[in-house]
Amino acid sequence: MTETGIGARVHRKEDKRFLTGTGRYVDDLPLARATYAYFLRSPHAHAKIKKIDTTAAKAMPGVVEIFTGKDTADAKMGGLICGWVVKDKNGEPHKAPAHPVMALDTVRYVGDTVAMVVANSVDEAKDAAEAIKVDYEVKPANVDLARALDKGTPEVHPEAPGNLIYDWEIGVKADVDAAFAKAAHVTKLDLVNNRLIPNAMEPRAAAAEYDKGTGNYTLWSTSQNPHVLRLILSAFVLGIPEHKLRVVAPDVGGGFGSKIFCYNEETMVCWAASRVGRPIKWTAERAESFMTDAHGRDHVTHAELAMDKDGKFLALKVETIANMGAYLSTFSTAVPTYLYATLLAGQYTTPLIYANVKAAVTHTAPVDAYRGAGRPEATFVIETIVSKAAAELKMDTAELRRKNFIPKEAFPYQTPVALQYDSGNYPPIIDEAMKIADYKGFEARRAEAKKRGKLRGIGFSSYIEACGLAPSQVIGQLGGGVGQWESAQIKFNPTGNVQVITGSHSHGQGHETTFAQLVSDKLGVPIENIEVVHGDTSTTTFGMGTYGSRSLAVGGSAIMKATDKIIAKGKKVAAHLMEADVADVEFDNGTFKVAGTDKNVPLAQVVFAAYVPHNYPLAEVEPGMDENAFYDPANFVYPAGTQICEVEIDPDTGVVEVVAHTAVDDFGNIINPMIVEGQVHGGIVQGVGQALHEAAVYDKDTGQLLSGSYMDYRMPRAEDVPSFKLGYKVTPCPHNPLGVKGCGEAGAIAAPAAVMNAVHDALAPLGVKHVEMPATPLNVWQSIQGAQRAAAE
Amino acid sequence: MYDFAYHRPKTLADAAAALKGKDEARAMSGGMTLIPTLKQRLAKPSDVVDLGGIKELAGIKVEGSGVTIGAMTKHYDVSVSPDVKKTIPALAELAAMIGDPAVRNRGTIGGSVANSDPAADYPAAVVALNATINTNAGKHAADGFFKGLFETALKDGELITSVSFPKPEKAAYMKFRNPASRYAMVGVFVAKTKDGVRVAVTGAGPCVFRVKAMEDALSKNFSSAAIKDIKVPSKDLNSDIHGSAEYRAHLVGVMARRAVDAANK
Amino acid sequence: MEIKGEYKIAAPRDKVFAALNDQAVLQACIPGCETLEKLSDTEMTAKVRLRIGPVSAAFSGKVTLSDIDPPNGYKISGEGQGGVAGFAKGGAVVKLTEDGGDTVLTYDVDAQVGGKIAQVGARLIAGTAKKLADQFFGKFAESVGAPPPTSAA
Amino acid sequence: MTLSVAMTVNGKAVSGKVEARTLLVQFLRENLGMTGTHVGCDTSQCGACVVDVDGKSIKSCTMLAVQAEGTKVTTIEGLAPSADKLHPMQEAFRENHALQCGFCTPGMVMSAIDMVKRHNYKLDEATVRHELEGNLCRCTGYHNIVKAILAAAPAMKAAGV
Repeated sequence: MTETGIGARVHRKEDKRFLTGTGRYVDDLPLARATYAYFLRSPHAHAKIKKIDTTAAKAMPGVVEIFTGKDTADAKMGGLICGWVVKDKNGEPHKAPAHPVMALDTVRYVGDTVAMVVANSVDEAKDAAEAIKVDYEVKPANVDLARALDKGTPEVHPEAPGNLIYDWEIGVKADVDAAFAKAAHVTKLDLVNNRLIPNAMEPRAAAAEYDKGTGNYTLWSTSQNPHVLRLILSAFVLGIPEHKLRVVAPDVGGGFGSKIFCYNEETMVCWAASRVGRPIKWTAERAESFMTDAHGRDHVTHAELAMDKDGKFLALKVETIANMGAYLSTFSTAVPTYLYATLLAGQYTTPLIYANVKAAVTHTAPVDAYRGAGRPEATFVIETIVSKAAAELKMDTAELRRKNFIPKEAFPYQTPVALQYDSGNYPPIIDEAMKIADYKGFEARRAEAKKRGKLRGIGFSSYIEACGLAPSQVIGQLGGGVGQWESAQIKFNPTGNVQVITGSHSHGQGHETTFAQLVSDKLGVPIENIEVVHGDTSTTTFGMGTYGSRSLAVGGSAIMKATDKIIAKGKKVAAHLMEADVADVEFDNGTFKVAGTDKNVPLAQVVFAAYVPHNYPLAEVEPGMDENAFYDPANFVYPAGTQICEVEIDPDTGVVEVVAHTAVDDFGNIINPMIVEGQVHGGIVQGVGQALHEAAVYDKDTGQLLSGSYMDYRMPRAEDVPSFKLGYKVTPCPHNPLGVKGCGEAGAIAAPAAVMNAVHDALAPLGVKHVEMPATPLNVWQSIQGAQRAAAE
Repeated sequence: MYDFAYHRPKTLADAAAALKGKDEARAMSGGMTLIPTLKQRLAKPSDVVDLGGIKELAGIKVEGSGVTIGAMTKHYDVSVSPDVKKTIPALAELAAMIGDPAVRNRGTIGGSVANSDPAADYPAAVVALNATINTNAGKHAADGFFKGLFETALKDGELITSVSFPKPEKAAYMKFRNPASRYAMVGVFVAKTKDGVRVAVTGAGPCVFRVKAMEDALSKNFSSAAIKDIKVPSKDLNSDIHGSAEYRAHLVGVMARRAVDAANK
Repeated sequence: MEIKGEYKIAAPRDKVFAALNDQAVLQACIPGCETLEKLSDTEMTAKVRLRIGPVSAAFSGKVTLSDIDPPNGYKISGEGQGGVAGFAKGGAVVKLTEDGGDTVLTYDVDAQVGGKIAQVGARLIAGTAKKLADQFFGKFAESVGAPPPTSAA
Repeated sequence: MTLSVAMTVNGKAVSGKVEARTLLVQFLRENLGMTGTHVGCDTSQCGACVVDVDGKSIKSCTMLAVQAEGTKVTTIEGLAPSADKLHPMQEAFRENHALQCGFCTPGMVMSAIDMVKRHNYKLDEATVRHELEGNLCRCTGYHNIVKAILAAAPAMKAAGV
C-alpha cells in the first residue's frame, strides 16, 4: 500500500475549495442578465383550481413572465415520469396517474406548484406571486396512510381507484401459512416506519440558459445523476434532443436520495429559459424543500415471525402499506418492493418469506428513495421483530441472531426473496461488535445508571444491504427503466497528468479522492496529477450517477476496467519502445518492464510517445492515451454488519440519550478508511435521527405540513450523539475487480432498529411494550404513562 | 422580505420619535425574532427602527444589591458578566441557554422581554425574580407586565430601557427545550427571596405565569419534596406536535423540582 | 384544534341573540376587524388585520351565520385569505341558555389554518386561535352585558 | 429604501448600495460575489451563514447589511493566511475529514473558531458538542467535526490565532 493508494487514509482533494469558501454550488454561479423564478404553491392539500388570474401580477414591476399549468399543457409538455414499472399480484403494471409539471385543474398536496413567476429579482417575483389570484375549491384530503385505502377515503387520482397504485407480493403465501401452522412460537409486530424529510443542507436549486444561436440549453441542477436527468427531460418531459441539452451538476451540497429525481422546478426553469430569452435561476427556500423535496420511508407494517421450539426461524410474513404521496416520483414504486421486500431475509436462514405491499397515494408530498431506500425499512422490520422474539422467548438477543445467521459455508446464498447473497460471514461481525461495545459489562452499566435514576437499555441491529443495483438485465426484468452500469474514462494528457472521467457524481462522498486513489494505485501516477471529472453531461460519458451506494462498486469498477485498457495499450507502446515482445512486458507501479531484464520505460514516457508518435507502432496502435469503459456488474453487492446501541432514558421527562453506539461492518475491501468511516458516522446519525427525532408530520385532517421548518422538524445535532466506535470485518466481493461493497447507506439502514431495540430494552422494566418511532420525549413519556395505566387496571 | 424605511437613531428620544404615529413601524433590538418573521413576509412594517445605535441602552450595572441590565445588552454579555454571575448566577445561566451562540451574540434582553414570546426564557426570570421593567415612560412591575400571547403592558411607542433584578437568596432556572427549535417547551424559574418564593413558568402557557400552589409550599419548605405532589392543571396549556398540554403540565412539575434542587446546591 | 368556552352575560337571552346577529356588534368584537359588509342576513364580507407578536397579516374573506335557531344559538363561521401568510377558517357553535335574567353563552370553536403560518408557526396556532376566540367572545359578552348600552356597537 | 453601506470585509474596505431589507449574507454573496457564506434555511437555525462581525460570530442571514455599517467582517474566504496555507481550524477539518458535501462547512468553521476563542483554547468533547447547537450538518454525523475542533484548539493557540 502506498501513501495515496488503495487502503490509505488520503486526505480529500476536494476539501481545500470547500474549506476556503471557493466551492461552487448552483446558487453560487454568476449568470449575466439572470432572471429569477419563484413558484407559487398550493396552501391546500386537495383543491380544485377554479380559476387563476395572473393579470395584476403580470403588471407588477420587474415581472418578465408568468407561467401556469395551462401554458405547459398548451406547449404539450410531457408530465414527470415514474421510471420503474412494478407489476401487481395479477401481473398488471402499477397505476400511473398523470404528474403534470404544474398543476392543471387540481392541486394534490401542500406545496403542489400552481404558477411560476419569472422576474428581475427574487423579491419582485415574490411580490408578483402574491398578486396572482387563485380561486380554489377546497376538497377533503386523504392524509392518514393507515386509512388511505379504506372505502370512502377521498381519492387522489381518478386513475388510481381507491388510492391503490399496486397490490404487490413476493413469496408463496400458502407455504408461509403452512409453516406458521406448525410453529412453536409466533411473534407479532405492528409498526410505523416514520416519514422523513431528507434535508440535504444545500436546498435544491436550478439555473438554465438557452443559446438562441445554437439552440442549446444548459441546465445547472443540484442533481445526483445529471445524465439520467437529461435523459428524462429529453425523452419524456421537454422533448429537447439530448445533444441539445447540457446538464451540469456542479458542487452539490448533499443529496441522500432527494436529488436523484427529476423535479418540476428544474424542468420549468429549463423550459422557460428559451421563452424568456434570459437565464433563469431558482433556489429553494428551506420551507420549499420541506414541502416539495421527495420525502422518505412512510410505511405501516404488520409482521409475524414463526419459530420452532428452539428459536429457529421458520417463516416470516409481512404486510405493508407504503405511502407514495400525491404523485409517483421517479423511482418511488421500486422502493417499497424490490428494494424492501427482497431484503426481508436479512442475515438469516428464514426459509419461507411472504410479503405483501400495497402502495397508496395520499395528499402529501411525493415519497421516494431516501438514504437506504427500502432497505432501512426492511431492516427495521426484521431487526425489531427478532429482538421482540428474543424478549418473548427470554433468550439472549445476540444468541437468537447467531442461531439463525446464514452460515459462512452457505455462500453464495439464495434467499427465498429473489436475491442471491454473494459473500458474507456474519458471526465474526457480531462477535467483534459485542467486544467493542463491551456487551459483557452492560448489566453493570445498567445497574449504575439505575442509581442515577436512568433507565439504560441495549439494542442490536444486524443488517444486510443490497446495493450497487445490478445487473442491468435483472433490473430490466423487474421493471427498472434504466441500465445499472457505470462509465469511466481515463484520459491522459501528453504531459502525463490524468483526468478520470466518471459517470457517477460526488455530492459529499469524496469521489475526487477515492477514485484518484484507485488510479494512482493502479497506474502509479502521483495522486496530485490526477483529476476526477464528474457532473457535466458535456464533458463526461453517459453515466448513471450516484445513489444506492453504487459509486465505488460500480463506478470504481468501471475505472478499473478503463485502467486495464490503458495498461494493455501502454504495453504495446512500451514493447515497441523497448523493442520487446508485448507478451514479455509487465506493468508495475507506473513502469513498463521487460520480464527478466532491467529494461523499463515509465508510463509517462509511453503516454508522451502516444501523443507525439514519432517513434510509435502506428500500424498496430492508435495514437493517444484515452480509454473508455462501461461496467455492468454481475450482481448486487451485499455489505452487512451489526450495530449495538446503548441508550439512557430519563423516565421523568422521556428524554432518550444515545450514550454509546458501535458499528462493525463488512464493506469488502476498503479504499479509503477515513472516507468510509465518515460515511458510517453520517449514516448512523441519520438513523438515530429517524429513531429518536425526525418526523414529517401532516395534520391528519387538513394535510397541512406541521413540521415544515427547523422550528418543528427535529434535525439531529452534535449534542444528540456520542462519538462512535467502529470496526470492520472483510469478506471481499467476489464479482467486482476491487472486491468492494457499498458503505454509504449502511449506517442509516442499521441504526433505527439498534436504537429502538435499546429503547425497548430500557423501558421493558416499566412494562412498555412498544414505542413508535421517533421515540421523542413526548412519545416515550406517553408510552410510560400508558404502561402505568395498563398496570393499574 | 418587504422593503421598509430603516432608521438607526442615536438616542432614545429619537427612537421614540421615529416610531411615533406610525402604526406599522417596528422597533428592532437584536432582530432575532423580527428578521426571521420579515424574511417569511409575515409582517410588512413601514419603518424599522433599529435600537442598536443607542449607547445608553446597553450595559450591566450593579445597583444596590441587584443588577440592572440595559435593554440592548446581548444574551452573551449577560451570560458571561461577572456582575450577573456574582449577584444572580441563575440569570447568567438562563442567558446562556437562549438560542445558540450566534443568536446570543445578537439577541437582547429588552427584545425578549418586550416580545413576550410564549416560549422565551427571560420572562420567567423577570417574573420569578420580581424584576422591574424600566421604560422611557416609567416603570412596570413584573407581575401584570406579561399579559398574554405576545402581549405586554407596554404602550405604543413605549420602549424598554433596562430591567432591574433584585438579588434573590437562591434561584435557579431549569429549561426543557423544544427538541426542534430549542425554545423553552417548559422553563421554570424558581427564586427564594426575603419576601417569599416565586415560581414562574414559561413555554407552557400563552405567556409566563406563576404557580401559586408551589410558591406557598416552597415558602414553607424550600425543598423539591415540598412540591412533589403538586400538579399543574393542563387546561389552557400549550399543545403542539412536540408536547401535549398534559405533557407540559407534567414537565412543569419535573422542571420545578429540578430547579429547587439546583437552587439548593 | 377545538376550543371551548363559556361566558355569563348580564342580559336576557333575546337581547344576546339579537346582538349575535347585529353586524355592528360583530364588527366591534371580531379581533382586528377593519370592515364588515353585509351581503345578506347571513353572509358578510370582512377585512381583518391580525397582529400576533411579530406577525402581522391582513385577511379578507367572509363571515357566515348558519344553523340559526333563535334564541338558542347559531353557528358563526369565517374564512379568510391572508395572502402569503396562508389562510384561516373556523367556526364556532354558539349556544345560549337562560340563567335567571342572565344568559350563559357557550362556544365550541373549530379552527384550521394553512399555508405559511401553519408551516412555520405550528407551535402558535392553538394559542392564537384560543386568544382570538377569547377576545371575540370576551368582548361580545362585555359589550352585550355592559350596563348602559349607549355604545353597544 | 436604498442605502449606502460601507464596512471592512476580510481586511478590505468595501461599500455598496443596498436596500434596507438586504441581509448581510445577500450583500456578501450578491454585491461582493463572496459565495463562500451559504444559506441553508430561512428560520435562522442551520448556521451555514455564520460569519464574524467585530469579533462575534453571527448569523449573516439574520442581520441586515445596513446593520453591519462600519464593522469588521470576517468570512470563510478571509481565514487562510495565504494561498497555500490554511487557518489551523481549516487544516484540522481537512486532517480529520470533518466535511463531506462542504455546504455547512463555512458556517461550521466560523462557529468553531469563535468557540475555541471564547473558551480560551480549552475545550472538551461535551463542550464542543454543546457549542455546536446552532450549526446543522447532515453528512458527517458530527463525529469528525468534534474531533477536528478539539485538535484545532491547541493548534490555534500555538499559531497565535
